[in-house]
Amino acid sequence: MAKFLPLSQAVADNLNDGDTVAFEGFTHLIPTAAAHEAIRQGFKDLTLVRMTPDLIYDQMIGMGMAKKAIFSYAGNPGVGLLRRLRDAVENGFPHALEIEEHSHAAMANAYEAGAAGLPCAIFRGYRGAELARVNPNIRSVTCPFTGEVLAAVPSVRPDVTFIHAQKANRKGDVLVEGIIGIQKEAALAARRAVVTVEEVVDNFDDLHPNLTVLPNWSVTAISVVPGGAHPSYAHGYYARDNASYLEWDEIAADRDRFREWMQENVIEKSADDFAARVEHLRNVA
Amino acid sequence: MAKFLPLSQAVADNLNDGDTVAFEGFTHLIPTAAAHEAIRQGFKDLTLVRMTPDLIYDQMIGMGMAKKAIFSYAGNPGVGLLRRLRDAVENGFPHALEIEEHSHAAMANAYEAGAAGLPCAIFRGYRGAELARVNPNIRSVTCPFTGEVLAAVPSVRPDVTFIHAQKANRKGDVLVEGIIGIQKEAALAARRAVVTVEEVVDNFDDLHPNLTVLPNWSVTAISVVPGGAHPSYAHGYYARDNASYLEWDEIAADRDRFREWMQENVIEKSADDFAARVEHLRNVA
Amino acid sequence: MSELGFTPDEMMTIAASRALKGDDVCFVGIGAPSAACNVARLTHAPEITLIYESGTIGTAPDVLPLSIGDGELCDTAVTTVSVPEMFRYWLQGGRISIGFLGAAQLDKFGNINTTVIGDYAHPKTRLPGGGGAPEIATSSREIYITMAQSKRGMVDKIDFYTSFGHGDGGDHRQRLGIDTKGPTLLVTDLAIWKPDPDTKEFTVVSLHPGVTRDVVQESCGWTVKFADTLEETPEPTELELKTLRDLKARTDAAHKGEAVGAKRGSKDG
Amino acid sequence: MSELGFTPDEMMTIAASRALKGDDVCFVGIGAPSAACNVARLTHAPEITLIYESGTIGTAPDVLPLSIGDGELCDTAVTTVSVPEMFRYWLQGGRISIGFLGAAQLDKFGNINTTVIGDYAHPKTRLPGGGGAPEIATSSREIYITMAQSKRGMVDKIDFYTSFGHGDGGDHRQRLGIDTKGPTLLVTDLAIWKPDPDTKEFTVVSLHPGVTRDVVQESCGWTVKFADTLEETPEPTELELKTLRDLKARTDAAHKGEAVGAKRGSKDG
Repeated sequence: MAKFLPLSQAVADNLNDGDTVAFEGFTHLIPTAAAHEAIRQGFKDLTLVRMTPDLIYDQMIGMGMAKKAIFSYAGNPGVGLLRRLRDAVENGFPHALEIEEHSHAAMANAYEAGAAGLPCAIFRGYRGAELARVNPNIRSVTCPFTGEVLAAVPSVRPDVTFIHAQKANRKGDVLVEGIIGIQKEAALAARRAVVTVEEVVDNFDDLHPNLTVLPNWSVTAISVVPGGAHPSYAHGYYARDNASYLEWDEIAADRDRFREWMQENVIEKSADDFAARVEHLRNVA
Repeated sequence: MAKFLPLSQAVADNLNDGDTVAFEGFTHLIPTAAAHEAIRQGFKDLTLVRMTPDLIYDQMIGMGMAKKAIFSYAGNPGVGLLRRLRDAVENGFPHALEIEEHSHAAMANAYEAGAAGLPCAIFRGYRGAELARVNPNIRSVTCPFTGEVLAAVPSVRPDVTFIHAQKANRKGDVLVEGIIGIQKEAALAARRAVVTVEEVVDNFDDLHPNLTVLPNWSVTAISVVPGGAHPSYAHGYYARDNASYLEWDEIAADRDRFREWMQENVIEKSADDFAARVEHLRNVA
Repeated sequence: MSELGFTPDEMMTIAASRALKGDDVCFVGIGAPSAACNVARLTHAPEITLIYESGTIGTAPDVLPLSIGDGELCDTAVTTVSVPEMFRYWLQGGRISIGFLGAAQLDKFGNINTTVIGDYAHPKTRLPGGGGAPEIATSSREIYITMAQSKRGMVDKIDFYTSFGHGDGGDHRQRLGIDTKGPTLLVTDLAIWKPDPDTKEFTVVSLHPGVTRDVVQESCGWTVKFADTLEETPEPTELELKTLRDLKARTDAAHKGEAVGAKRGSKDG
Repeated sequence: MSELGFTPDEMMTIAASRALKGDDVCFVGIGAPSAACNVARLTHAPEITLIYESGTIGTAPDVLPLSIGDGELCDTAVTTVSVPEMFRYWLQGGRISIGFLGAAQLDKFGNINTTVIGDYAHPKTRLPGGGGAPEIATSSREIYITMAQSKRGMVDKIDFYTSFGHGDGGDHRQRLGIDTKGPTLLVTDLAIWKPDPDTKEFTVVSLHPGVTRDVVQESCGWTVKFADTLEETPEPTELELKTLRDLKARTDAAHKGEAVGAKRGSKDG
């Protein structure tokens, strides 16, 4: 049953050193505030799972928190590469990073299988693709009816998933809308699901019946963090801060500049600082 | 690309003797008008697929149109048995009916796999259940990561699927809402998808972005048939005619009474007669 | 009924409802289970989550649905999902605490038949089949069963294993790799039964008011085991009875054809 | 540019846009493919269906998205689905007529590398990886590729097979059981290429205005094959150029931080 908690407590209660953790968001609704709180609390040896690790995993990897990354596209979306992740993979800085790399189709199916309580997912994939050679977690299954050989990957079952959503109601049910990405699957695939939301409303009585709602008993903790997805966006609340993504490319290019930026913008800040960062992005049409 | 057609033409163009066909609807939005049109056109040797064959398959089987039924629950929902289907299975009347029987989980997964273009579905099912003994299409697959033995069933790929939906826009995009059941999967799993709708609206501009919409290029034909789901219901339009379900139990109990009822209410009627049948069920709250 | 003030059927529904708790997530079969689950929700367990296989999660119907997909279920649900999602994420995903089933035929180990009477290929009576039950029976953390007793229904050997209970008893579930508890409760119109901890055979632990051991045995097809200390099921309270009867009255009225309006949807598209 | 009135990059985008038809269902990669697809939509193919892997189906953005999941894509889409549904029902389901990809490294058989430069385990440069491309490349009915030419990008041997094109050429796809056509078109900033019917090697079939064979060869890492009859790509029309430039101008303005408001959603809950 969802508990409403301050973000610092929600993170402290649900994340542990050595956990397999997903901070999910497919471009939209990226749980930046939760990731920054995890950085402030200094967790170690994390296995970071995400289809599209972007700035927040670049930051966590750069801060030396990650033992391993499981992903399908490690880029700064629309901008370029992730320079802290590159530094870890290419130069072992700040330390070596184990990687398990998949395609989007594989990761999406793996989360889906995790939410569905299955040990693996099967799909038509990786045909002719070299990832199947370098990733031992890409195997195959033969269809017992047609003999077709399909790709198989293990399901993703994180210890904890963090997502950002538009809103919760007072009972703790959570609404995700717009580009819903992989959020529902990531939350349901995990042992514990922590959600940051833009706001809490009285009830969901007027919501359309088929929207993506996580019932309160499928959520572990909820923290109210307006702006908590910045520089990503929250459909209906504020727009994507594209300038910040462009700026990150320069910040992450230099080890010292990265540390300084993290000190100033993450370590010395709190979840309360996010609201101000999205003020100029709220002029909704 | 969806063509708007009179129902008689949509059925004639898309259904053939010997086809594997799904008239889907999970209690809600059952495509009764399309099924009745198929009965009037007198198709033969059909393989009827549906999770919950109810009145319309009882009618088609009773009229001798079906060679085989693939299903997971052959009942009159909330009322009892399907007496024409029973007569076919128990007594071979009007002729013998081959059956391929599954559980709901299996059928739901099989449609999902069909929509996903896969040859089979895997799931954790049929453990200790005797259907696995009598249905040769229930097999197994071993997870290549954990060694767990999972159930496997062939995907469902009908030649044509008929569904009923609330509305289309002028471009031919289709909206399904409320209890969405297996409609999207059934439509996408089929080579051809025919949709009857309550009404056509100018556009879907004000629809929530995450609703169940079939784009016009995923639909073959659309026919406007107000009331076309009766005695099932259309969320937002009219309520379920529970009395008709109760009445059906008596009609179908007797071979002669069944034929008379079909003559009077199906053979001598048309799609235009459905609107009047739901008039008394439209007093929406 | 006249002397007791309630019917055996009412006692059954109310006794079954008492087994449910507010934090249960209950996958509801139609018929008797649906009534019991909603009485629980309307009395001692208002926070209970009721799920019907049509995809309605956290539903709170004002009248009992005739089918598992009546509009009332969607109108009052926290959310309504597709049927594949229902069976994959919510049932197979391990989120159901109680699967609540009825049965056409039941044996003493909680195995259920709703498929055929007679031989499968040439049945004497073709029943509707399993629907969601085969996987509800193995994916729910535990299973409650409710049915009115009869020698036709409670049999020594069922004709078809639609849904697996405890199989031949003992550790049969574990031997098949099934890690859920299976049937842990049977509520009939005469008694409350629980499986023996070792053999898993259903054992009468409580007799409903006015019911004797002989009455239970007379309407059961196997030799009934009784617990050493046999309790008497508390009578329905006034609130329980009123709740159940009001629910049934509203339901009867609705099913006679009064339209229950669809409350939510896109009227703007 | 000055003498021609358009840049090679503009010619590339416009030439690529011309290959798309109104009844295409196009899975759009970010960058150059996104611009080409939207120019097609805004000029000769208004009915084209554009799909981005974020789940947006039938989208019609007013500005080009910076990422594959910008809010603009959802705001203007016919519907927005989850990412698993996107890859299962829409891509793997065989509904995509054209998968439109870019490439960091490309070989003459249309195999693409976006994973690493150098050895996979110890890369010289770690690139973002495949994302949706490995399955776009094999599940789409055909593949169009667009990229600016360079010897670094168009190489004799790619370092990693992120996405399979025609492999070693000939019937390599069929031998792997892949029944889709694979790369059928490559549009660069200098030329239009199509695979040889037999060998599947990309062959220049049309030179952009002012481009010579030598220029094409100088910026390509393999020995270029030219078709016997070589066409000249028609210059961009005034409408095409204006459409592309207006789109880029709107995009630049938007990406500098002007908020594009979210137009639809539940504000009432």
